[in-house]
Amino acid sequence: MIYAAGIDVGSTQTKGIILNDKFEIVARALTDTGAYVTRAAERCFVEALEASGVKREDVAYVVGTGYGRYKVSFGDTQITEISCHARGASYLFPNTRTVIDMGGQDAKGIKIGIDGDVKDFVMNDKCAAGTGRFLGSAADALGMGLGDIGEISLKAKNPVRLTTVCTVFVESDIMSYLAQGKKTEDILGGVHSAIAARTISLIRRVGIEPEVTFTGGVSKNIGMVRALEEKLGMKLNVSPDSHFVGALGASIFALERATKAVSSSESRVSGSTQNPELETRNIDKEA
Amino acid sequence: MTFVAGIDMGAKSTKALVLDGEKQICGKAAIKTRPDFPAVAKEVLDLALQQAGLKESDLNYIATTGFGRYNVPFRDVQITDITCVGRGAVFLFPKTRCVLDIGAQSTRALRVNDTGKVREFRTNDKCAAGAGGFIERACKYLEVTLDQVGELSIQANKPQTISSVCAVLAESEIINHVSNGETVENILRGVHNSLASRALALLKRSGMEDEVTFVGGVARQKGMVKALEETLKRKINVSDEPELVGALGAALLALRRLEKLRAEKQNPIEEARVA
Amino acid sequence: MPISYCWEDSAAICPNPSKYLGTLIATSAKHANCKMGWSMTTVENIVSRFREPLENSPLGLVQDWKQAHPNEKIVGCYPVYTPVELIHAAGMLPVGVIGAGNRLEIAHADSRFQSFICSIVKSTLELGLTAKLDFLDGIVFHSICDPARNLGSVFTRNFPDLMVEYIHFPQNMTSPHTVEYLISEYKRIGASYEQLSGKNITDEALRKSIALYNKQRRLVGELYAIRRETPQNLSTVECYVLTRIGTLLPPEDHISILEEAIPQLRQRNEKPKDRIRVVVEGSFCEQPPIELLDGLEAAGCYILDDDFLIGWRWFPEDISTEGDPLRNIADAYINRSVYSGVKHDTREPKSKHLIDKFRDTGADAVLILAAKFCEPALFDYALYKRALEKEGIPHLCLEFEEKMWIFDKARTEVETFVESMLFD
Amino acid sequence: MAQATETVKSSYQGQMHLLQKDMMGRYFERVTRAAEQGEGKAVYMLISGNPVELVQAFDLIPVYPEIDALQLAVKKSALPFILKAEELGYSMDNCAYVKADVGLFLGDRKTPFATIPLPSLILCNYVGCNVYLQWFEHLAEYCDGQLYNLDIPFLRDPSGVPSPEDLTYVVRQLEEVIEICERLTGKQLDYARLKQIVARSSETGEMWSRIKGLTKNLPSPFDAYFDSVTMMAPLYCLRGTEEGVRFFETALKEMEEKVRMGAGPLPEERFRFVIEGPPPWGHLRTFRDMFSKWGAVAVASTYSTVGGLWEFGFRHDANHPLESIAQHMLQWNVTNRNFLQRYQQLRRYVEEWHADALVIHSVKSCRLFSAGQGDMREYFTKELNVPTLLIESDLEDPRYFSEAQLKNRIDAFFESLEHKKMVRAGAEAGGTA
Repeated sequence: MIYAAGIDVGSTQTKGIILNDKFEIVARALTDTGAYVTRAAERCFVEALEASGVKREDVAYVVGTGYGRYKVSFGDTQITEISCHARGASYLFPNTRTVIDMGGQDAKGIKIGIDGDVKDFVMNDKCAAGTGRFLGSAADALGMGLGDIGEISLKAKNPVRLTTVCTVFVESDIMSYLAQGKKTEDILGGVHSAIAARTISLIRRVGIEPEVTFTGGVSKNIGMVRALEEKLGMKLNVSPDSHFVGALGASIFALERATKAVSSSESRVSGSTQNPELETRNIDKEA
Repeated sequence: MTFVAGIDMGAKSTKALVLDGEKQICGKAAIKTRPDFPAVAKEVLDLALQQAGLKESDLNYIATTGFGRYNVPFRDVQITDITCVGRGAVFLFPKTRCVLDIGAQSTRALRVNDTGKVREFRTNDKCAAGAGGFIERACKYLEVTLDQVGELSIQANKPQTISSVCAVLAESEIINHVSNGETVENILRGVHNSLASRALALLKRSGMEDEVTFVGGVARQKGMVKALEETLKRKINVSDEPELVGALGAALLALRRLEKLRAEKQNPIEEARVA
Repeated sequence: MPISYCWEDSAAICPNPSKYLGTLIATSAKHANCKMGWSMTTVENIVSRFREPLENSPLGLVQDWKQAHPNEKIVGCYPVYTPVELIHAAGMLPVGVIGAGNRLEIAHADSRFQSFICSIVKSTLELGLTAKLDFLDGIVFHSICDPARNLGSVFTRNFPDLMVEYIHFPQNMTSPHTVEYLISEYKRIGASYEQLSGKNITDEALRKSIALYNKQRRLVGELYAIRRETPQNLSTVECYVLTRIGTLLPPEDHISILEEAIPQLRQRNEKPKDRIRVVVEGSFCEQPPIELLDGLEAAGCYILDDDFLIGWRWFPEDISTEGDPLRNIADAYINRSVYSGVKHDTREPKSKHLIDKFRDTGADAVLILAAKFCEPALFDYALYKRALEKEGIPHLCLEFEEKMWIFDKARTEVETFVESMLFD
Repeated sequence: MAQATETVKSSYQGQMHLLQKDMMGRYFERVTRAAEQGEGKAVYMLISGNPVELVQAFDLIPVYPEIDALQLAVKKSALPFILKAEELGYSMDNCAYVKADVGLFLGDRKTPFATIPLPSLILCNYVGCNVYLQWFEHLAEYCDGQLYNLDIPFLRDPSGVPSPEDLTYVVRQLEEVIEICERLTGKQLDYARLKQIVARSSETGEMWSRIKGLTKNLPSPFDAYFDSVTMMAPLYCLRGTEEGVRFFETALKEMEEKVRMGAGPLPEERFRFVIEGPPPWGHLRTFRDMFSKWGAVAVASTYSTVGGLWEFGFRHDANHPLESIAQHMLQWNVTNRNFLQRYQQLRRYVEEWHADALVIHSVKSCRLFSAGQGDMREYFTKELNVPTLLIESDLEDPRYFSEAQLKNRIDAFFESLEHKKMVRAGAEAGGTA
C-alpha cells in the first residue's frame, strides 16, 4: 500500500493530508505555523502520520504548498497553493468551475477546467486590503473572537458602510461607528459585506461560473459564506474540509506523482523541478 | 482651591489626569476603552478623582482629547490630542521642540515652540505600517506578549529589514523572515526599525529640531526607544508614563482656559456648577 | 469658540434624507414642465432641496431632466474644463460628470483600475458599468492626467454606443501657434458634436451660448464675492451647492436660481464667528464630500475662496461675443483663464497665483485639499509648500477621497491647525 | 549542450554588452565633464518620443532625468533620494522617478555613475506622460532655468493617426526649439548636418527593428525585456551619432549569429511571453530569475518602445527632417498612443511573435502605463483568450517590491501554462486530455 502527503504551510496555520492509493483521505493534521516554519511542517506531518498509523517510509511522495512551501524540508517538490486549491476543490466538488480562496494573506479567485486545472486566476492586488486578516483586526477592535463574528454578523439589520477595507485603518473606522452608537452586529454586517464586495469584484476578473467552491480558513466563517452567497445570488460549495483544500490538492498531486498516473496528470506537477540547477539556486535564496 | 481634569480617550485606552491650580498632578488613571464612551470617561475620571481625594464637583474645568473627545457629555471643551501632547511634552521637558507620538492607530510628529504650541505637524499616511497596531500584530504572529517586545528587540544582533509600506504586506515580509529562520529578536527589531524610519520621515517632514520627546504607549518599549535613538542619531526624552502626556496636556490647557475665563470675569461654567 | 457645538450645528444642517425626497420629486416634476418654473422662496430651501440629491447621486437631477425631455441630447463633461459653449450651441445639454459622491459602492470598476488610482476615475467607470450613465449621448475627457486619459479609452472600449471624445488642451502657452492649434481642435470637436446632434453650430448660436455661460459665470462669481467679503453670510456648503447644480441643470435654470438667491444673500447679516480665514486649493477635479466641507467650517475655518468645480468657473472675465466666436473661446483659454494644476503655463508659477489669491482675499492661512492619488494636485503641493514657507504663510495639507465616509482624521488635523492659530 | 550555450552566452555578452558599457561610460563622462569642468551645455529631455536629433545637431548634451533616476534604482541607491523628496512635501503616491530625480537635483547631483550638470535648457517634450509637465516645471523652478514645453497632441483620434494640424503645430514648435538652441549655442543650425543625423537615426531604426524582429525565432536569441534595456540607452543617448550606428551594427550581427546557432538567453526556452510595463529597476536580477526559473523568455515588450516604435515600419526621413521628427514624437512611440492602440500593439506581439502568454507588470509610479491595466487584462483573457498575468510593483521605489507575493503569482501562472502545454502536447500525440 503506498501513501502520499500534502503539507500546506500557510501564514497562520499548517495543514497536512495523507492519501492512500485510492485517493482516500486517511489523515488530517492542523497546527499553528508560528515562528518556526520548518518545525511546524515537520510537526504537522508527524501528527498526520500518527493519526493515520501510516509509517513514514510508506509515504511515497510529499508535496509542499503555501507560503512556506520551500520550508517543507522532507518534501519531494513544491506547488503553489493556487494549483493545489484548484485540484482540491474539484476533488471535493467535481463540478467546480470557480474557486474562491480566502486566507490570511491573500484572497484568490481561480477559474478551473474539468480536470481541476487552472484556467485563470487572480489574487488581491498589491494593496492587501480585504484579505482574511481584515476580519481579525475587526474582531480585535470589537474585542471578540474570530470564531464568533460570523454568526453575529448574520443578525445585522442595517449594516454600516466602511470607508476602508484596509487592516490598519478598519479599527479606527469601527471605533468611530461605536462612538456613533452603531450596533455591533450592524458593524460586523458591514465588515463582512465590505469584504464580500471586494472579493467578488476580484473574482469577476476571472469570470464567475457555477459551481463556485469557497475554500481557505475564512470559509469557516458562516457570515462570510452568507455575505458572498447573497452578493453572488448563488449557493457556494463549502466542505467541512474547506481549510484543508490546499493540503488535499497537494496530496493529490503527490499521489499522482507517486503512482505515475496518466501522462496529463504527470504534467500537473510543478515543472519547477524540471530545471534543477535553477530550482536549487532559488531554494538557496529562500533559505 | 482650583482643580481641573484632562481626559484622553484613545481608540484603545482612556486616561484621566487631575491637576491643581499649581499644576501639581494630584490624580491619574487609565482604563481600556469600551464602546460605551461616556461611562468609560466617567469611570476613569472617578478613579483619578479618588486618587486625588476629590469629587467631580471639585473640578472647575474639564478638557477632553483623543479620538473620543466629543463623546464626553460632561466636558467643558475638547481639544485635539496633537495640540495636547505638544503642551504636555513641553511641560515635562521644557526644551522639547519636536514631539513624536506613536499610538495604536496613528503616528504623529509635531514641531512646537517654547510654550508647547504646535507650529507644524504631520500624521502618518494611510497605507503605512507606521503605527503601534503593527507591533501588536507582529507580536501576535511571533507569539510574544507586548511587554516582552521591548526587551526582546534590544537583544537583536542582526536586525532584519521590513520595507513594505502596507501593514499586511509587512506582515508577509515578517512571515518570509520567519520562514528563512530569522530569530524573533531580529525580526522584532526590524519592526521597531521600520517604525523608527517612518517616524524619522514624519519628523523631517514637519521640520526636525532638537530636542525630541517621545510620547504614547509605544514609548514604553525599550527596543523602540533604542531604534529611534539610533535612527535619529540623538537621545530622546521619554517620561515614565508616556501614555499620559495627552491627558496632561489637556489638563494644562484646561487650567489655561480657566484662568483666561476668570480674567475675563465671565465664567458661566463655574456658576453653572455652583448652582 | 467651543468647536464641538459648531460640529453639532453642522449635524443639524445635514438633513435626514427622507425628509427632502418628497419636495425634490415635486421640484424636478415642476422643473420638467416649465424651464423657468423655479419658485423657491428662500436660499435655505434651494440648498436643502438640492443638497440631498447631490450627496445621494449627483446625476439623479440630470436623469429627472432627461425623463422630462426625452428628445434632448446630453453630453457628460469629465473634469476639469470643457468648452461647454460648443455642446450647447449644437443644441445639447452639457452636464458635469464629476464623480458619484460617497454613497456609490465600487464593485466593478476596481477590477479595471488599481488601488492606487484616484476615486473619481473608478466611480465614473462604475457609473458606466452599472448602466447609470445611459441617459448620456456623449461624454468628453480631457488631457488633465494619465488616468483620466486612459479612462477615456476604457470608455471607448466598454461603451460602444456612447460617443466618447477627448480634447487635447495645449500645454505650450507661449507659442504664437497655440491658439491656431486649439481652434483646429475645437473645430474637430465641434464637427463631431454637429454629427451627434444633427444640428450645425452657427456662429450666431455659439455667440448666444457664450453670452449665456458668461452670465452664469458672472453670477457664480458674485456668490464667491459674497463669500470673500462676508463668509458668515454664505456657508461653504451653500455656495458649493449653488455652484454645483449649475453643472447639472440647463444654464437658464441655474441663472434664474442664482438671480433669486443672490439678492437674499446680500440681505443677510450674520455675526462673524471666531474662526480663521482660509483659501482652499487642490480640489479642482475630484470633489470633496459635502459633509467634509461642513466639517472644515465647523472645525473653525471660514473658506474665503476655493477651486472646487473650477472648470465651470474657468474664465474670470467674459469671453468676447464680438468677432470669431471659436477664436474667442480658444484665445480666452490660452490668455484669460484661471490658473490650474492641469494647465502648465510657463509664464507665471502657480504658487505666485496662489499667494496673490491669499493676499487679495486677506486670508490667514492656506488649506491644500488634495484628492488622494491625484498626481497633479500632489505635485503642486510640493511647489506650493516651498513658496508658502518662503512667504511665511501658514498652511495645512489634507488628503480627501470622494468616497470618504468618516472624517475623524481630517477633522483632527484641521482642528489642531485652527487651535494652533487661535490659542496661544 | 549546456557548454555550447555557455560559450555563446559569453561571446554574446562579449561584444554588445562591453561596447554598451564602454559607450555609456563615455557618455556619462561627457555628462560629468559638463557638470564639473563646464564643457558643453546640457539639455534636459524626456525619453518618450525624444527629439534627440535636434540636440545632437547643435552638439548639445542630451541629459535624461529618467535615465539618471533608473540608474539610481539599478545601483540600489534611490531610496534616500526618494525620502528626501518626500520630506520636501512630495507624496508617497507621486511618481518615484520624479522623487528620486528631485532628491538628486537638489543635492550635489553626484551619483555612482556620473555627476549631473545643471541644464542650459529644460526641454519638456510632453509626449503622452502628464507627469513630465510637472517634473520639468519643478526642476525649472528649483534652478530658475529656461523651460520650453514642447506640446505634442495626444493620438486621441480612434484612427490613431495625427491630424495635419497636429503635425504643423509640432513642426512650428520644433522651429521655435531650433531658435532657442541657436541663441543658446550662438550658431545657426547646420541643416545639412541635421539631415545627416536624421539619416543615421533612420539607419539605427532599421537595425533596431530588425533586431526586434529576430525574437520571432524559436528560440528567441535574446530577452526582449531584460536584454532590450541594454540597447535602449544607446538608442536614446546616441541615436544619430556614428558610434550609435556602430553599436547597432554590432548588436544586429551578434543577434543574427545567435539565431544561426539556435542559442537563446536561457539553456532551454520553454515559454514565450509578451510583457507590458516598465521593469522594477531596483530588483531587475531577482525579477528576471523568477521567469528564468521557468524557462520563460520575453519575446516582445511595450516598454522597449517608449522612446520610439520602429518595428512596425516607421523610419526617419532625411529629406523631411523636422516633419519626420514630429511624426516620431506624435505617432511612433508607445507613450503618445492611446490605451487601445497599446492593446493592439500587444495583440500583434502575441500573434506575430508566437507568444504563449501576456505578463502585465503594473507599476505604481507610472500611471501612463498602469492606469486601466485591469481592463487590458479583461480584454486579453476574456476576448482574446490569451493567458494573462497581472503583477504589481514599482519601477523605482524599492518599498513596493514584495518578492514573496510576486514569486507566488508567477509560479502559479507558469504551473497553469505548464499544464495547458502538456495537455496540448497530449492531444497532438493523439492522447486524450
